Amino acid sequence: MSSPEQWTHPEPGGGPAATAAKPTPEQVIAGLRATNEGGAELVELLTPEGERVANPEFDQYVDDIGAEQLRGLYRDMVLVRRADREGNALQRQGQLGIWVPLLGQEAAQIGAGRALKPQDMVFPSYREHGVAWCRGVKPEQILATFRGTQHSDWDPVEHRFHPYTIVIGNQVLNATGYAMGQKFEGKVGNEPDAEATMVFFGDGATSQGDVHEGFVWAAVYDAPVVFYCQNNQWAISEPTERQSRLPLYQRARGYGFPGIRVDGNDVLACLAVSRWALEQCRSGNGPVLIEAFTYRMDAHTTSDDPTRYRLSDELEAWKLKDPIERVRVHLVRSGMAEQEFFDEVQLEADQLASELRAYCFNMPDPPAERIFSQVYAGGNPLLERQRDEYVQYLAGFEGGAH
Amino acid sequence: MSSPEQWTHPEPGGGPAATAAKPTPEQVIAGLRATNEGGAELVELLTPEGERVANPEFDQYVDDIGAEQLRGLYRDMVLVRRADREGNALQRQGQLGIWVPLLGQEAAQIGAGRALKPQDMVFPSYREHGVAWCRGVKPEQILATFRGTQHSDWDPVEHRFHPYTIVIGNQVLNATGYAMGQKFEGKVGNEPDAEATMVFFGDGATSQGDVHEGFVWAAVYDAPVVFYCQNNQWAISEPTERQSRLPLYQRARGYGFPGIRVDGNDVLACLAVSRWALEQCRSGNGPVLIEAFTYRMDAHTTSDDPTRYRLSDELEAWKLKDPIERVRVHLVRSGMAEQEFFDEVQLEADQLASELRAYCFNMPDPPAERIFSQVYAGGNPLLERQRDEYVQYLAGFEGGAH
Amino acid sequence: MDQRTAVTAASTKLTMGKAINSGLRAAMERDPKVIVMGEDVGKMGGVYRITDGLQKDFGEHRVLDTPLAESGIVGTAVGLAVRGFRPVCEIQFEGFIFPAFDQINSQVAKLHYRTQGMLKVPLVIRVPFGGGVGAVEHHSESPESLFAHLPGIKVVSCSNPVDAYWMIQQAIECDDPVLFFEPKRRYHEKAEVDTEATPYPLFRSRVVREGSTATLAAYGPMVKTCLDAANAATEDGHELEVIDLRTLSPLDLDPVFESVRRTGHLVVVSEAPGEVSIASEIADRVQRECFYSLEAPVLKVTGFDTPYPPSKVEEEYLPDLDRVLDAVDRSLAW
Amino acid sequence: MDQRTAVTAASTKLTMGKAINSGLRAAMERDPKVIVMGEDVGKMGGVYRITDGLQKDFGEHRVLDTPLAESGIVGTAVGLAVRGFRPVCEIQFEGFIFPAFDQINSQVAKLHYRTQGMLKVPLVIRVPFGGGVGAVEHHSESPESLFAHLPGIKVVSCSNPVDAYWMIQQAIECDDPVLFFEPKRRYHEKAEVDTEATPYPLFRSRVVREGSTATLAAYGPMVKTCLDAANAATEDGHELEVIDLRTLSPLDLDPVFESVRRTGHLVVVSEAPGEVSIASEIADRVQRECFYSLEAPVLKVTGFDTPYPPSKVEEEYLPDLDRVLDAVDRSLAW
Ligand SMILES: Cc1ncc(C[n+]2csc(CCOP(=O)(O)OP(=O)(O)O)c2C)c(N)n1
Ligand SMILES: Cc1ncc(C[n+]2csc(CCOP(=O)(O)OP(=O)(O)O)c2C)c(N)n1
Ligand SMILES: [Mg+2]
Ligand SMILES: [Mg+2]
Repeated sequence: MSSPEQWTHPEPGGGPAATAAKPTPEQVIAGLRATNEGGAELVELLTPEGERVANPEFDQYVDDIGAEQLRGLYRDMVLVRRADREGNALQRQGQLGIWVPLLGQEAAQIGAGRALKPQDMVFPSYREHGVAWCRGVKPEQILATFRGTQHSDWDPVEHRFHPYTIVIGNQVLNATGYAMGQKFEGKVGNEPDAEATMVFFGDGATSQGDVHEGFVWAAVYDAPVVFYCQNNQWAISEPTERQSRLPLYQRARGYGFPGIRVDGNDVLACLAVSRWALEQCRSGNGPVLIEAFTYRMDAHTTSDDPTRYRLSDELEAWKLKDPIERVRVHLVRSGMAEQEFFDEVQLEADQLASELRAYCFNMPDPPAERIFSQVYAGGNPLLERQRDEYVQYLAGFEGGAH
Repeated sequence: MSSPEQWTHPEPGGGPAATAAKPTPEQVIAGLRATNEGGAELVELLTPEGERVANPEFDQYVDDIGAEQLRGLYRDMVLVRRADREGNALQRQGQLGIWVPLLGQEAAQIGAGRALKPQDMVFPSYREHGVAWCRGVKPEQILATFRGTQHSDWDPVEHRFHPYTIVIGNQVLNATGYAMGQKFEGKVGNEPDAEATMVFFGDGATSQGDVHEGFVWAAVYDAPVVFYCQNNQWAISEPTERQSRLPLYQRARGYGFPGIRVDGNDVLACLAVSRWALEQCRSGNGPVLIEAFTYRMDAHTTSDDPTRYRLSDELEAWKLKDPIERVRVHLVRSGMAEQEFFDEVQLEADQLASELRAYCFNMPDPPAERIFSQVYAGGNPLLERQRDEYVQYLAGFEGGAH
Repeated sequence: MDQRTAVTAASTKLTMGKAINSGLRAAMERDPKVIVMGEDVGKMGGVYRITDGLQKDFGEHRVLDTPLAESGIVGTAVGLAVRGFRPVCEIQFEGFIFPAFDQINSQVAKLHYRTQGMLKVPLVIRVPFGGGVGAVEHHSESPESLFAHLPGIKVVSCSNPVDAYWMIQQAIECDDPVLFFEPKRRYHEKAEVDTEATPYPLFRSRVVREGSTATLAAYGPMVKTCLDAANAATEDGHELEVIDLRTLSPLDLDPVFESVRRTGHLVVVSEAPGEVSIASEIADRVQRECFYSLEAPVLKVTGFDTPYPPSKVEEEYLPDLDRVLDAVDRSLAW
Repeated sequence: MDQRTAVTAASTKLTMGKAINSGLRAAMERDPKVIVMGEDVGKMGGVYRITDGLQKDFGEHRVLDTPLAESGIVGTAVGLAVRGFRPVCEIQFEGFIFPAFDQINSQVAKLHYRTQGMLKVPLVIRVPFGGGVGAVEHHSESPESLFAHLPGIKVVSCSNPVDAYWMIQQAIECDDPVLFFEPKRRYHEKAEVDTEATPYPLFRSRVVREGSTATLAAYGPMVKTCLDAANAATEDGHELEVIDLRTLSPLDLDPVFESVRRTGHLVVVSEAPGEVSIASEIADRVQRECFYSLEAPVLKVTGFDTPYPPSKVEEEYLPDLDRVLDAVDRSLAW
């Protein structure tokens, strides 16, 4: 891939040389979009055609990934996709208020998720069902948020997986603080229990002040945090060029820590780059920014209609780069898996989906008292009175008083 | 000056090569502080010793600056320094609630201020008395803010100089929006009346989310705005390394517009670089980030005691780079000014100071009604009632009712 | 008299959402300095389609799909307003207005005062707000009380398509910054809108149903709830007067005082948490202005003082007809 | 009984600023997870010297001079709190809390609720607030009402050195997030602080002067003003009861109700703009709880509903002894 310096401003310092170097909008978009030209700018280990390409720098980070492990990654992706599709279907059937699909981002999420060690901490955005899966959060546990029975339903401490954060960018600062805490507690270094934090956010999020402040803090405190930006090309209806002139991984340049772009549809590359980045952080060489270059194959959420703002051509082009398909082809071609395996995974996926479905249909609504509980750890007498009065008011209906 | 890449992370993309490239704190500080090594990283046209050094790129931007113009710049700096010292003294005498000194930043401000055309717009922070001077705002008009008779006292439309902004970073977004407006109105291009906006902020401000968002917006909308960061080495008690690992002008790298570091104590270089940057913006090639590398010679404000947090050595070292002294030496050495000129300027400065003083002593307090006026352009009946009741209440005292 | 029932030549049946859209369009046609900005407001026309078609018709320089950051939206709008534009910012959901709080408090609200009136900041911030739409967190809140506490800005909320159509235009014409709260769960309610009628003034509240038993004061989404409650109350022989506050800052309480002096009973209804809220302010003013007329204390029916709950229990959280009538009963029985 | 007068072996005369400093120190000594963070809090010890000496004694990892951004301060503190720390953030002046508003509203206040209690956010945000110090814009405001409207956080304010010493420690020990408002113009007031006394509970208001003619309720900087007014009122034969609210969210109004039932008159005093404020909330609650006891409506004496004015007129803006007494007179004459 050609250097972005050719189409945007050259490196600073040259002063007047910048004149007339201003890119045309078309050039900006081309630069932001360019992904499959390969080269140093984009780390890719498995091509869309399922071919394993050598990478002298990153191969070492996946040299333990044999046939079994690769089948495992395949299985992960198939299962999370299936759960995702089921979530979507459940919403269509009125079982969920909304669903936020991960379709197309399976590799970006499983690659990152499987790079994490148990002791690492994760701060997701709201689309990280694949990362949740890797943290042992069951797809069922995610339903509550979207069905509206709870805001969040897993134990963030047990899973070391923070609740979903919907306010764009907030979690980047929270994660940075957490990582500072890891460092302050001496958990950064060469011990095997060294820790890191990984925080997920989107391309749109990069514009938020909080994300910037997270970068500033992390740089100043050498916080062991991997900033994992899934650039799925869209922030609802807005393409990346509404947020930046430059490829997003280059944002790191201004802060003095590494930024790297990885093929987000290549699970192996995402695994390798994430492992590298996490290792950097655990050993005290953080932070690191990863831009996983991927695509949101479905709508932003089930409330969204992407045909209003993007062409189906784009979707068709990205289908050819499907994250699951390339692993399947690779497994077949290299003889690492037989049809039987694929059938098994398919079966498992069907099983998972039907369990998820059954679980969803049986989810009880929370009691009205949920409104009042866990607002304060230490209680609040006014609120308790409010609750009591309301419970009493409700009781009035039962007695037919109203 | 050696490339900062030698002491911090290398350019992104190289992946693992970043390992162990982490700079030591000492290296970070050395990198942030390095200024007088010259070279491409710092634009300097007039050395601290008053020597004019040729600069193939920027000389063209000051080729109209002959003896008379240079004497003018000298005069500007002496006068604003004198007004500044008088402000400080007035505060010490209890005439002002607080004073925010510009001492040491005269070149950075006069260089930028004199690069502006009348049609350009300026958004200052709170220390830009020198820029105010260039915009035709009299030192007297600044006193109101610090005496507490008004929040702001000049007409921002007449002077094209926005009120001071105290909330760190806010004005960067406001300026960016203004610049977008200039562009939307077709005021960007090669016409002689093309406009640009210049916004001032400090090294500490670069950490604020608003400054980042200003950078994002300006890049996305090609806004004709010059981000002028006066890095005076301190944000109250915090040195630059509490805000960044990298020299601040390099922040621009991540956004895709030029960033440049200029010797902020060199009025000629500040003028040249500002003219270049403004021209870029007026002609549609904005935004641009300028880091004027300078030093806050006095306390943060009159409420501050810098001996608590910085060594006097540092101050002494910077005294040798005084922005006024180097111009004086240059004027003398090159025969561009006689003693008579310096005496005249001195006299003028004394005159200015005594007028300022007299003005200050005669400033009337605002009436109590000021509290209620100009809260809303369209009025507010509740507030009017509040005012009337209060006026009536006050009248009660006059009548001896209380 | 009531615009919502008059049907004339210029009258069309519009949803509230479409009425705001038409109002925006009318304002943009009238004044080229009116621009619309926010996330997804352009090509997509906004997540609620309130800005539908505007970019297509007015171009990308008048309808801006901005980067994703609310401080940026409002902060640049301030600069544009100072430059002479009249920006209409959309905050996608009320829960995302908070990153812009600093710009709203420190610049939007204060620039006019700070400059002794030399600068005006004629911008509008549109905020879809309130619950009842089965949404996830941060999409159902009612933060308007926070803004009503800030001097220097004006805060209004519409409750029906007719007001929506006019109030958005009046807000844009206003030289003060206006926060415009749109009750998102009423976006689909329809009414006849006569685009040639004489609009009711922006900063005035309004009796929308007359009555003598007790007074209900509400705004935005709760006006309909109160009207429904008033209808139901007739069964018990109660005639409830309903006042649509419309303007939340400054409050226009004269019609409320007048009503309370007649009825002696007031219930203030709002979805927002009740503590330190607009409802508290109304109670405070009424107890002072109508001290000798009140036959019972002012009662509030509000959201509870908790974060907005999961949507499966939101119907319990939100004031409804029953809770309003219960409060009326309690007031009458005081 | 009253800690402010008891002098024991462990008693020292401290300014309020120094009392907070001592309280912070005590908390840091007791619990290694307590850390202090903010702008200039380290080497310099804060612009008001409240954190003086702490970095020197506890090190840079427990007293952090942070980058200059308030959302960053609070947002990273949330992460640290989730990790098990107990961060005490300093916001340099109340006017600069707004960039952190989003983190406070969306994360600090809601994480516990959102996770069904699985996460706690035990952080303290210290905010020097209020006027009367002759400062420039943004350095004299009273934004506490905004935070009292947000469910999920607690809000307190101290009015004297004894409370300051204890309340800061209690706030740090509290498992809920606490906004701690410090009346900056009282930083230099002195009192005997007995560091071995049994502290008064944090979330409780307190009668600080007994009286029977009328009741004054205030917090933070206005408590002294009310005490002065009460002293002056004795000349007219009035015995004013003064209640220091101390906790603003949740409010502890039982002592106020009890008092109003005796006196029949209440004046609430606060520097903040009065509209949609804590003072409004108190008036609302009292008119409901004490409906039959009130001989006059609850009156508010507050800052005006304007941006904070230039300091040369701030003494006119701020409630003072005369305005308080004028309100008492109006109440008594109702
Ligand atoms: C502060 C804030 N503003 C607006 C929104 C509404 N919103 C939800 S998702 C979204 C787009 C996010 O895009 P991106 O960061 O690229 O993440 P993606 O959804 O593509 O994963 C927006 C604008 C929000 N949740 N938070
Ligand atoms: C949002 C905000 N936070 C904190 C402050 C308090 N404050 C005033 S000036 C200052 C330091 C600013 O440093 P810098 O940006 O380097 O500008 P300088 O004062 O050095 O010119 C701080 C923290 C403020 N004014 N605004
Ligand atoms: Mg995206
Ligand atoms: Mg500085």
